[in-house]
Amino acid sequence: MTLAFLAIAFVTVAAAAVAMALRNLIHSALLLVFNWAGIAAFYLWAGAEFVAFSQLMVYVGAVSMVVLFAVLLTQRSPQSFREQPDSISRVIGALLVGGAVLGVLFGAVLSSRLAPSAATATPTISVKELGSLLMGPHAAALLIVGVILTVTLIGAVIIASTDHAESGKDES
Amino acid sequence: MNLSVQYLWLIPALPLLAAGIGALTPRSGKAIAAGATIGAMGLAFVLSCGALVTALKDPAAHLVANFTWFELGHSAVRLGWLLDPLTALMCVMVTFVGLLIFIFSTGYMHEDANFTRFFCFLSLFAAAMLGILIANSLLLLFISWELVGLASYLLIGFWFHKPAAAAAAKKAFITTRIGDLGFLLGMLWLSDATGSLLFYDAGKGVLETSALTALVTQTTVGGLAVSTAIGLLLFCGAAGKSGQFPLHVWLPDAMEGPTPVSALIHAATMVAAGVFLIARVYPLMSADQAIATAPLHALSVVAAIGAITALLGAVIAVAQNDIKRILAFSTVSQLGYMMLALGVGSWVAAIFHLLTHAFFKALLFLAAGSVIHAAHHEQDIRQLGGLKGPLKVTFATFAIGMMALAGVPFVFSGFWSKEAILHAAHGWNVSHLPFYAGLVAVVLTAFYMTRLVAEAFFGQARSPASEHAHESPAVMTVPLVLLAICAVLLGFLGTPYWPWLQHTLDPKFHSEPGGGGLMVTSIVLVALGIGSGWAVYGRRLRAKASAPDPIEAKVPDLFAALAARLGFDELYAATVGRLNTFLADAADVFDRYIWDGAVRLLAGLGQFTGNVTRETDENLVNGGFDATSEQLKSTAKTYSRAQTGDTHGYLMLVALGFVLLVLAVMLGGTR
Amino acid sequence: MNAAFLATLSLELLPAQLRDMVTGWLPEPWRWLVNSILAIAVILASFGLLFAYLTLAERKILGRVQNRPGPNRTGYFGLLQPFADGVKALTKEDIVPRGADHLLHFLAPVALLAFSIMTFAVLPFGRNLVAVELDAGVLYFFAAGAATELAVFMAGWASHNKYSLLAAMRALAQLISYELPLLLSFVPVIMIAGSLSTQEIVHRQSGWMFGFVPQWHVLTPWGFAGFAIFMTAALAESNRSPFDLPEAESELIAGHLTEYSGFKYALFFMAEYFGMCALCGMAVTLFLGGWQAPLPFLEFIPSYVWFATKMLTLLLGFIWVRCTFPRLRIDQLTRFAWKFLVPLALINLGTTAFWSLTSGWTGGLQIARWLVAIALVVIPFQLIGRKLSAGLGPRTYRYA
Amino acid sequence: MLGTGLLKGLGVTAKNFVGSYHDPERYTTIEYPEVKPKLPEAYRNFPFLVTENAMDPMGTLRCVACQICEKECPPQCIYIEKSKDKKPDASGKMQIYPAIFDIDTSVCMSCQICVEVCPFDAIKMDQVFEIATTDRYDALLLRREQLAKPNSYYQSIHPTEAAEVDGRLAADRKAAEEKAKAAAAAKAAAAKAAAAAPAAEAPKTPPPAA
Amino acid sequence: MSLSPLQLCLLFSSALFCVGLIGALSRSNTILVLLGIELMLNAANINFIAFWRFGPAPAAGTGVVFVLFSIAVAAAEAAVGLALVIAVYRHQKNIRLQEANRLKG
Repeated sequence: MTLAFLAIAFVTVAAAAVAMALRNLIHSALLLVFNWAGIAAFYLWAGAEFVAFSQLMVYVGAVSMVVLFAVLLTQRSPQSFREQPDSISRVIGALLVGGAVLGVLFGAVLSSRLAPSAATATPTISVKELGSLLMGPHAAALLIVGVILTVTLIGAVIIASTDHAESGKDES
Repeated sequence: MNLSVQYLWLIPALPLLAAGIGALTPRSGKAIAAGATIGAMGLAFVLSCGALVTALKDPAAHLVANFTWFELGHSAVRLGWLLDPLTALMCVMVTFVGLLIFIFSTGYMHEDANFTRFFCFLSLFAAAMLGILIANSLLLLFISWELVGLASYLLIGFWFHKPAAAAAAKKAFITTRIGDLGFLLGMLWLSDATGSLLFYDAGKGVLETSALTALVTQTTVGGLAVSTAIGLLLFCGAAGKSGQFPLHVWLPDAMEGPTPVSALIHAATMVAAGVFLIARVYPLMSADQAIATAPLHALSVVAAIGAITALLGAVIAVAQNDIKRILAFSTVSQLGYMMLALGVGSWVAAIFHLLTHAFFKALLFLAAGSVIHAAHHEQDIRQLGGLKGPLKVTFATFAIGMMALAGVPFVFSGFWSKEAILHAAHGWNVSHLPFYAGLVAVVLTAFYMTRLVAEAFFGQARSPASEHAHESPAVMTVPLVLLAICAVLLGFLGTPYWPWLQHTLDPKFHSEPGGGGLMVTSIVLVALGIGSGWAVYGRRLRAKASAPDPIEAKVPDLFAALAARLGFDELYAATVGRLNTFLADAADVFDRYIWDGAVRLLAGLGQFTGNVTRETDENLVNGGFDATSEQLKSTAKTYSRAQTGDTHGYLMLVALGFVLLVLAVMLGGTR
Repeated sequence: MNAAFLATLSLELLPAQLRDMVTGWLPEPWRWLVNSILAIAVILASFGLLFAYLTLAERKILGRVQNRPGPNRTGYFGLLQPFADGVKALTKEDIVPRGADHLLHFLAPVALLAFSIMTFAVLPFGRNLVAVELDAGVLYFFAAGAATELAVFMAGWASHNKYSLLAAMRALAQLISYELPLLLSFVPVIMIAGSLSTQEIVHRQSGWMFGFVPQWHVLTPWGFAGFAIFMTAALAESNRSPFDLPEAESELIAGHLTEYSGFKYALFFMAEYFGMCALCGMAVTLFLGGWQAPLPFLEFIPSYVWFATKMLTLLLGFIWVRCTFPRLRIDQLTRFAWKFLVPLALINLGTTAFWSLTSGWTGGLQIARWLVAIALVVIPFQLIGRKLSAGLGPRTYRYA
Repeated sequence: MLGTGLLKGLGVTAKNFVGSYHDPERYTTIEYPEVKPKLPEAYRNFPFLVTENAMDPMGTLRCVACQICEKECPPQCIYIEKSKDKKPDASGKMQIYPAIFDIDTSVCMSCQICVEVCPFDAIKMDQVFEIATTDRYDALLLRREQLAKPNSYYQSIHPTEAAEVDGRLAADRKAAEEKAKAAAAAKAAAAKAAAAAPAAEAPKTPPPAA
Repeated sequence: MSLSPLQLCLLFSSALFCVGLIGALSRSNTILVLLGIELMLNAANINFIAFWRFGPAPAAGTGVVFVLFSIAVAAAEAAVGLALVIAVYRHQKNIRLQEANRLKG
C-alpha cells in the first residue's frame, strides 16, 4: 500500500519538477499532464474513485487541450518552442524561496502530532452518495459553480476571440 | 349623433395617431400607412359631422371646454376647445376634402418610394389644421398654426432632392414666418393687455365684451386703438399664411410639392387658415368700428389688402403657363376676395366663399393633378392640348370647377359666394374701390380660366406626353366626381333667397336688399370674361407648343412683366434681401467693434479682478492645501513604487510572507 | 475432470470456470494478479483478432457494395489477409522525419493504443464478465476516451510537419466538439438508471414489457434519440466516415498520420478500431440492454454471445455507414455538432426528466406519456433539422 | 424530413451489397488472370503485320516496304529498311519486301494512322495488352518476326473488318488476273499477228515484255 | 522514523506545492507560471483528499465534494488564464510575464 503510494508520489513529484525545469514548452505541458494523471492515480489510491476520474477527464482531457492550444497559439514558429533560459538570479531566488516554503511546510507537518488515524477502515463514498451530497447540502455551491463555469466559458471566448475562439470552448 | 365639446380633441387626435403610425411604418407598409391615414380621417369626418349636429342646436352659442395647461407662478396658461358653427363647418369641410384628397393621393403617389412618409406628413398636417379649427385659445391656435407651417414645409419639400422644391419649401417657410412674427407680437400684446388668450371664457375671454371694451378704449402710438394694433399684427400672420399681397410670393412656388399637397394645403385648407383666423377674431378686428374717429380701422386695411391681392393675383394668372401656377395665382386672387369680404364687414360671405372655394379649388387642383398624372408629369399648358378626348371624366369635372371659379351664374357655387362678397363690397360705405377691383378680378378670372381650359383641353395634342394621355384610375376620378357634385351643390346653402349658411354662422345676419342689379352686372362681366377668353384663345387654337401667346404677340412687354409675376420676387431680392444683408453687415460691424469693445473692456476688468483673487487664493489660501496634497502625492508615489508590475515579485513576497507567518506561529505561537 | 464438475459447467459460466481452472490453485494476492493479467490477455487476444477480421470484413463489405469481391487471394476467401497486412506493416521501414521529436513520435501511437485498450476494462461483456467492476465505470470509460485526444496532438506535433500539426489541431477541434454530444447523450441513461456502474445500467434494462418486449433504453423515445446522438458522435469520435476528417487520405494526406508508416501506423489503425469497438460496446451497454437476450426464449444462449452479436451488428453498421456517405467538410462537421447534436442532446435531457417524473403514470396516461415524449423528440429534431439544412437544398452538380 | 436521404443512401448500398451476391448484372468484376476479359471487337492496341501464310510468315508478308507508314507515323516509332531483292508475294507477283520492320511499342501511341495510310492492307491493329516486360529497351522494340501474324489471326480478332479486307483483296486479285488474262490474250493475239507478219521483220522485233 | 500515511500525503502535497511555487517563481513564460499555479491547486486538492481519507471524520464526504468544486473552478481558471495569455500575446507579441507590467506604479 505504502509502496504504491511512494511510487506514485515519487513519479508525480519528479514529473512536476522536470516539467518545471524543461525548456521545451510542449514537453513541459505533456509532463504536467502526466503529473495530473499521477495525481489522479493518487486519488484512486486514496479511494476517491469519482474524483480520480473527474481529475482525468477535466485535466487530462480538457485543461491539457487548452494548455496545448495556448502554447501553439503563442509561438511564432515551431523552432521557438525552446524557451530562452531564465535569468539565473531569479532561478536562485525562486529556489531559495521555494526551499524556505518547503522547509517550513515540512517542519510544520513533521512537527505536528497527527496521530495515525483511529479510523482504520477505508472510507468509501459511492457515486450515489456523492450525488446526494452535491444535490443536497451543497446544491447552492453546485449551482454557483455552474454559473461560474458558464460565465467563464463566455468570458474566455470573448477574451481570446476575434480569430481563435476554439481555446475557450474546451472546458466542458 | 352628436359630439360634445369635451371630446372635440378627438378630431385632431385621430389624424395625429395616424401620423404616428405612418412614421413607424416601414417603407413597404404602404397599405398600413394609407389605411391608417384614411381611416383616421374618415373617423374624424364622422366626428366632425357629430360636432356639426351639436353646434347647430344653438348656432349662437360658443361651446367651450377650457383647462389649465400649466401654472406659472400665480398665472396659469389655459387652453381649451371651442365649438360653434364656424368650427364645425370648417371641420366638416377640412375632413371631407382631406379625405377625398387622401384617397386621391393613394392613386397619385402610388409609385413613390416614400409613400409612407408622405401619408405621415399628410396626417400630421390634417391634425394640425384641425387643431387650429377647434382651438379656443390663441396660444393653442398659434401652436397648431406653426405645426401647419411645419407640415406645409415638409410637404412642399417632399421631393427635396429637387432643388426647386427645397428652395420653395424654404421660401414658404420663411415668408410665412415673417407674417407669424406679427402674429406672435400681436398675441403677446394681447396677452399682456388682457391677461388671457382664451377666446371665450365665460365673459373673461378676449373676444368677449369686457376685454374688447378695454382694448378699444386704450390707444397707442399714432392714436391707434390697441385693438386695431393687435388686429393688424394678427392680420400679418393671416396675410402670410393666406398669401396676401406683400407676402403672396411663396404660394405659387409652393406648387413644387406633390399635387395632392397643393390641393389640400395650398388651395383648400391651410391658406384658408388666415381667413379663418380673421373670422375667428372678427369681434376683435371689428371692435374699433365703434370709434368713428379712429385714424385707421383694422378692417379697412384688410379690405385694401384683399382688393389689391384679388386684382394682382388675377392679373398675373393671365400670363402664366404652368397649369398649377395658374391655379395658384387664382388661389391668391380668391383669397384676396375673402379678405376683401372680411374687410368690408361680411365675414359670413368670406366663410361662404372659403367653403365653396375649398371644394372647387380642391377639385381644380385634383383635376390638374389627374391631368399631370395622365400626361406623364407635363405641367405646361402649351405642351398639353386635346385632352378633352382621352380624359373625359377629368375634363368634365375640371370644367365644372372652372365654371364654379369663374362664377358662371345660378348653377355653380362660386357664383353665389362671389355674389355675396360683391354685394357686401358694394354696400361698404367707406370706399367703392375694392368693389371695382373685385369686378375687374371677376372678368379676369373668367378670362384666364377660359384660357386655361381652351389651351389644355381643346385643340390637338402638342407633345408626346399629352398624346399618350390616359384616364386616371378610379381611386383618383371618384374623388373628383364627388368634389364636383359638392362644388355645384354647396352654392345653394347660401343664396340670397335662402341664406341658411349665413344665418347659421351669424344669427344676426340679415341680407341687404338690392342684389338684383348687381347680379346682372356680374353675369355680364362673367360673360364678358369668358367670351373674350374664348375669342382670344378658343377660336384660333394653338397649333404648336412654341407658338407665342396671342396677348404676348400684341403687347409683349406687359405679358413678359406679368409672366415674371410683376417682378415681386426680384423686388424682394433687391429690397428686402439687400436690406437684410446690409442690416446684417451693419449689425456685424456694430457687434464686432462697439459691443465687443465694451464687452472686452468689461472682460478685461473681470480678468484683472480674477487675477487679483487668484493670486490671493493661490499664494495665501491654497498654499497650505497644496503642500498637504503634495505630501500626499509623494507618499502615494513612494507606495506605488511597490507596484512594480512584476508578478514574480508579488508571488515571491506572498511566499516569503507565508514563511514568516508560519515561522511566527511555530516558534512564537501558542498551541 | 469429474462428473460433478461437468454438471456445474454451463455455457454461461464457462469463462469464469475456465479462469478458475487455470488460476484456482494460486494463493490469494497472486491469484488476483494473475486473474487480472489473464483477463487483460483474453481481452487483448480476442479484440486483436476481432480487429484483424474487422479490417477484412470492412474491405470485403466495401468491395461487395462497390461490386468487387474484395481481398480474396490470401488464403481461402482472403482469410489470411489480415496477417499478411500485419507482416507487411511490421516489415515496412519505420520512417521518422528529421527534426521530429523522437520520443513523442514513438509515444503517440502507444499512448493512443493504451488509452483505447484501457476503455475495455469496464465493459460488461457478459453476465459476470467485466474486467474491473467500478462504481463510476461510465465516467472511467469516457475519462480514458478523452485522453486519446492527447495522443492525437502528440502525433501531430511530434511529426515536425506543419500540415500534421494543423491536421492534429483540426482533429482536436473535431474530437472536442463531438465529445460534448457524446457525453450529453448518455446522461439520460444515468438519470434513469441512477448509477454510473456499467453492470448496474445493464441490470436496469432487464425485464420484459408485455412478456416479450425487452426493456432496453433504446426502445423508449428518449433512449432512441440518445442512441442516435451517441452513435453519430461515436462515429466522429472514432474518426469514422463520414466524419473521418482527421485522416482524410485523399484530401488531407492522412492528417496527423502523414509522417507515420509501418508498425506505428498499424498501431494507430489498431487504436482506431479498438476505439470503435469500445464505443460500440458502450452503446450496447448503455442503450441496447448489454448482454441481455432480446427475447425471453433466447435466454439460454450465453450472455457474452449476445453482447458480441450486438456489438458486431453495430460495427457492421459503422462499416455500412462508411460505404454509403461521403466525407463532410470541416465547417459542416463542427456546425453539425454544435448546432444540431448538442441542442438535441440538451433537449433530450428534458425529455428524460419528463419521462422520469411521469414514471408513475399508467393506463391512458401511459399512452399520453409516450406521445408527449415522442413529440418532445420528434419536434425539436424537425425544427432544428430544418434550420440546419436551411439554404442547403438539393444541389445539382454541373460536372458530376 | 431530415435523415430520409441518409436512409435512402443506406438502402442503395444495401441493395448493391446483396445484389452483388446473386445478381451477375451488378457483380461485374472479372477475376482477371484466371478469367480473361472478352474484348470488344473494336478494341485496338498496337499494330501488327499481316502475313498470308502462317507457315511461312516472313515469306508472305503483305508489306512491300513502301515506307508510307514510316513517314506518316506521328511519334515515328516505325523503322523500315527495304530489301535489295524481290520476292514473289501472295499472288505470285515479284515485290520488294521489308528487310527490317521495327515498331517501338514504348513510343507507339496506337493512333492507327499507319493502318489508315497503308495501301496494301498490310498493317492492322492488334488487341494485345499484356505486353509488360522486365526489359525497357529491347523487349519493347518489336521486330518483323514478332510483328508478323497470320491473316487467320486477323480474322479472329476483327472478323467484320477482315472479311471486308479479304473481299476487297480477292476482287483486286481477280481483276488483276483478268487483266493479266486479257493481256495474255492480247499478247497471244499479237504473237499470232507477229507470226503472221513477214518473216523478214520477225528477228527485228523483240518479244514484248510480259 | 514512523510516519503516518496522513503525514506522508501531506509531505507529498507540500513537495508538489513547492515544485509548483518554484516553477511559478522562476519561469518567465506566462503559461508555465499558470501551470505552476495549477500544480499548487492540485497540491491543495491532495490535502483535501488526504484529510478525507485519513482524517477524523471521513464519513461526511465533504473533502471529496470540495475537491470536485475545486477541480471545476480550476478548469475555469485555466480557461480564463490561458485566454488572457492569448490576449497578452496578441498585445505584446510574447508572453514573458515580466514584460506585462503596463500598470505598474
